[in-house]
Amino acid sequence: MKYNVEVIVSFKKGVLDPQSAAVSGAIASLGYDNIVNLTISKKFNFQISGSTRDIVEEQVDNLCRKLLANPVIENYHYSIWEEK
Amino acid sequence: MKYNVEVIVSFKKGVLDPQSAAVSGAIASLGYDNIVNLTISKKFNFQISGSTRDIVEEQVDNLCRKLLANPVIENYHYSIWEEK
Amino acid sequence: MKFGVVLFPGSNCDKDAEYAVNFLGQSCEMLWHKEKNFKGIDCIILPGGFSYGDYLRAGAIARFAPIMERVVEFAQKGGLVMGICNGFQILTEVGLLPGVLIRNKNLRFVCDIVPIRVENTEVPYTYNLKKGDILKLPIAHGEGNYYIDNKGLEELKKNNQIVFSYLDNPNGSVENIAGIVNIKGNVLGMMPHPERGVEKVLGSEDGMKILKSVINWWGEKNGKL
Amino acid sequence: MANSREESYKLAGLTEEEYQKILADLKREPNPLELSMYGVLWSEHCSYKHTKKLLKYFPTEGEKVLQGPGENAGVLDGGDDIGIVFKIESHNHPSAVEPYQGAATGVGGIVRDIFSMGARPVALLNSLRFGSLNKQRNRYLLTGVVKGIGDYGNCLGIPDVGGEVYFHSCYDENPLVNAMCLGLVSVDKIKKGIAQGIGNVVMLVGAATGRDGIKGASFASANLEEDNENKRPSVQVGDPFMEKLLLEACMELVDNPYVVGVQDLGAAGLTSSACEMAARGKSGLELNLDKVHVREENMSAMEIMLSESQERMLYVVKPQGVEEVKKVFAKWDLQASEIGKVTDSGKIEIYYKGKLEGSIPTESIVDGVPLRDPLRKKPAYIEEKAKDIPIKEKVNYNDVLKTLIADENICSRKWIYSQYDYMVGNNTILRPGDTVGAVRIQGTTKAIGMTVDCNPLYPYLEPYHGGMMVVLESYRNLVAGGFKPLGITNCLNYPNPEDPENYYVLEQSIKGIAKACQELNTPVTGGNVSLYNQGVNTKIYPTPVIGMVGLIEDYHRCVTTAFKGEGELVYLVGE
Ligand SMILES: Nc1ncnc2c1ncn2[C@@H]1O[C@H](COP(=O)(O)OP(=O)(O)O)[C@@H](O)[C@H]1O
Repeated sequence: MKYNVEVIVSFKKGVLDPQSAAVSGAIASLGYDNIVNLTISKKFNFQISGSTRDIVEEQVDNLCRKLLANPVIENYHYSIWEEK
Repeated sequence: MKYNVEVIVSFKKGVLDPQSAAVSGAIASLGYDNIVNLTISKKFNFQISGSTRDIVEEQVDNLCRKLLANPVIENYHYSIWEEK
Repeated sequence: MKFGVVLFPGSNCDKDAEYAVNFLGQSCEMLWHKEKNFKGIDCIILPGGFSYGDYLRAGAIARFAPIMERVVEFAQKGGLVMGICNGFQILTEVGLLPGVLIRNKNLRFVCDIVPIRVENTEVPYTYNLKKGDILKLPIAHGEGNYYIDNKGLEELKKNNQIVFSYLDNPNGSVENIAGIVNIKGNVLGMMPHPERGVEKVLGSEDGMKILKSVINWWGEKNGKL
Repeated sequence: MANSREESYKLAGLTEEEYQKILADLKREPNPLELSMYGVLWSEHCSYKHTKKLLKYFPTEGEKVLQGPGENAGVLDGGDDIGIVFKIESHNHPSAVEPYQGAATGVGGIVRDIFSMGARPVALLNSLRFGSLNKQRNRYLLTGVVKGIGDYGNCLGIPDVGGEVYFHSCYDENPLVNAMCLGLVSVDKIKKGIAQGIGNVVMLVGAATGRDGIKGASFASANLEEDNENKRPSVQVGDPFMEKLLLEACMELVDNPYVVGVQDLGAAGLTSSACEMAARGKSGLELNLDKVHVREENMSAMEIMLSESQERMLYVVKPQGVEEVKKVFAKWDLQASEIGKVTDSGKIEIYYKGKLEGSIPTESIVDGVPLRDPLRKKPAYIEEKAKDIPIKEKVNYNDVLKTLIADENICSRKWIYSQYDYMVGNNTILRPGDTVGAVRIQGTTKAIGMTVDCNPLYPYLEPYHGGMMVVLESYRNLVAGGFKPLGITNCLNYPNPEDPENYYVLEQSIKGIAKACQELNTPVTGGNVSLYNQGVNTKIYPTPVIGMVGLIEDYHRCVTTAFKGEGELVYLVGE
């Protein structure tokens, strides 16, 4: 079975992300004073094959914890859907 | 009116994305030989206030072109929804 | 004393580390990242550079190199492990040191020679130094902004794990942290480059004090002075 | 029919005269692949058709010259069997479109030129020009370019030991990004970009080939406004990590006895490197494009031949060495494909999917372009501006000083060079901020001093003497640091040469540079020409950037700029 996966990795609340801070500053200096609460996350898309959804889900979760996110500062969540 | 905005910025088709290539290599070397077609994009979330949706949309589009995406090598798309 | 310098794809201070070790009259072996084992090494150096291009997060991919399993084992048994710059990033990613190194606060790479203060002299790496000593050391990094949450910071302080701090914070690090050790004190991670500070003509010789400390500590412990 | 033929050679960037020459050389009509290959190799960038004659003014020989112009980089004799390999190159147009990637891939290109010669790169320099910083766009360009140069060079671990930057409105539309690299090699291990020995194997190594930067041929005049995804030439993206692996692998092959020739793939990709290597060896090549490792599906022969994907090299290897060479690249996780062999046909023959897709005489495509000899006219402004500028008598010198040191062209450059790793390698003796940059040669007491300079006002106001003065500035800088100057590389950044006034200035300043090099005994070992730096409203000042290299026998005797102590005397020397 083939599945599509999307993983979003974002900074935990309370961790100051220098990039978001810099982009917010740049937005303000462009004159947009009506924009607030900017966050930047990483989005991963890939395809995975496996015999059942559960097996695939476990692998994806593992991959997130081990590689795609650093649990000290980042959260992740994912969605998995079957390829049509 | 307050709106939530989500912007996704990704490499254009055909443009070399060394980061995705390196991460794909790492995934393979971790033993996941069932994962293919990995892409990595940036996701921005923010809130914007404005009197109408059209005005807001124009500002968002502008911001994407000027700051969030590099139109020479990146595509962007966004969704805007009203804050409840 | 014998040092081992791990060579990852993308390492670029491996030769500098070897040069510094040889300069101080010690022997050095280069360890290829694909090796699964090494023998007879007294201190491992994870050198600076851009292992795997620093893609994803600095150090995130290198921690899975085959040799890292043995490095972790070696460290857990009390072996000396020094992570310099990219090496520090790898040590946090692999979990031998707490916290993480993120992008510099101003998002710019910074290269300079900066003063750091010695905060802890209980570890091999500062064996010859006094608390409060000021060392001038080269820095060169884009992701040297040390982050740890408050609870973690309390732990670091309680266990006296902060070894070096910047006088003039160049990157936004929590508490001006420039270098830390693990609880046992055998694993050091630091952003400044002691291996570049071994000769006056290069702009600094204070790095020598750190490397000599390790050598002296080891010599004394093994009765080889 | 005639009409569409004219259209197609124009699309390839060729003139009627050039097209006639191609017909004569081929004795038939070129097919679209051949035409576009001619188009890129006969472009100004690759063929030097406007400057080849002028470059002959340069002195290129001397007792210290081991390799003059014509190879991937020049080589000077550093004594004790040490070859000093160095070259400068421009990446102006790409940086104007995409400052970060443009500058980054510029660094990548010049570094490959150095290690293709078998030399380990030990220093980088850069020369930059932007419009004034009071314009937002120029700040954006500066920020992107500096970050691009820094990220690429830092990742490679090559110290950036110096450079220069000027701001002037003449660069508003055409910023300049010139990068110089210097490397060291044992003299007996110098590699050349040559393909010879019938039956030897042609190998393409490094990054996979994609549709990057395919500009030549039909894409050149496709309407960029048109939002046609597939037709747009895509900007080249650099991968410094890949380059680092490539560098280390190539260094491991320096001693390999089976390697016959090496060249990097730069502008015009496989077309130029294959053709140039064959021309140097007076050989033919048979290329099989099915063997090229590609990044994208369904690439055409033309796309493969013209792709400017970065981080690739072309090797010519004796058959018995192929496995060994592959092993070294595999160790560094790099692909190496056997894509062809050396023949005695005197032609570049291209096969794809079982068909002969193109066959071009090597000599014709590399050296056959009809050279241009444009009109010259002395610009009127020169006489006008040569008049004395009155100096105001009553000024407050404190104010003048403050104005001067706050000026964008005089203030500290630390914001730039602190983003470059200038200490990696443990050899940097003089770093940015000093008169010149210098790296020592490990294992000796020697150091190499290097500098890039060009105050464009001089050649603008008085092309001949101005050209001389640019060389003299480099010379003075090196001497001030304690170095004996040995030779130069240069990057000639000029506006459109088809304008007689521009061509006059180009020729005169080249003559001035040549004269100075002659008198100072600093021959020219190579360089790069970037013309057409001209926009709708502005054209750049003549900007011949000089990269000069010198040697000191004992690096402990280098002189730094700083005042050393109180009470020391200060002298002003000269007229
Ligand atoms: N683009 C650059 N990259 C690296 N170093 C630079 C750059 N621009 C200037 N520098 C360094 O800053 C110092 C001052 O530059 P500049 O004002 O051009 O010097 P000078 O006029 O004394 O030759 C020099 O040491 C030079 O190497």
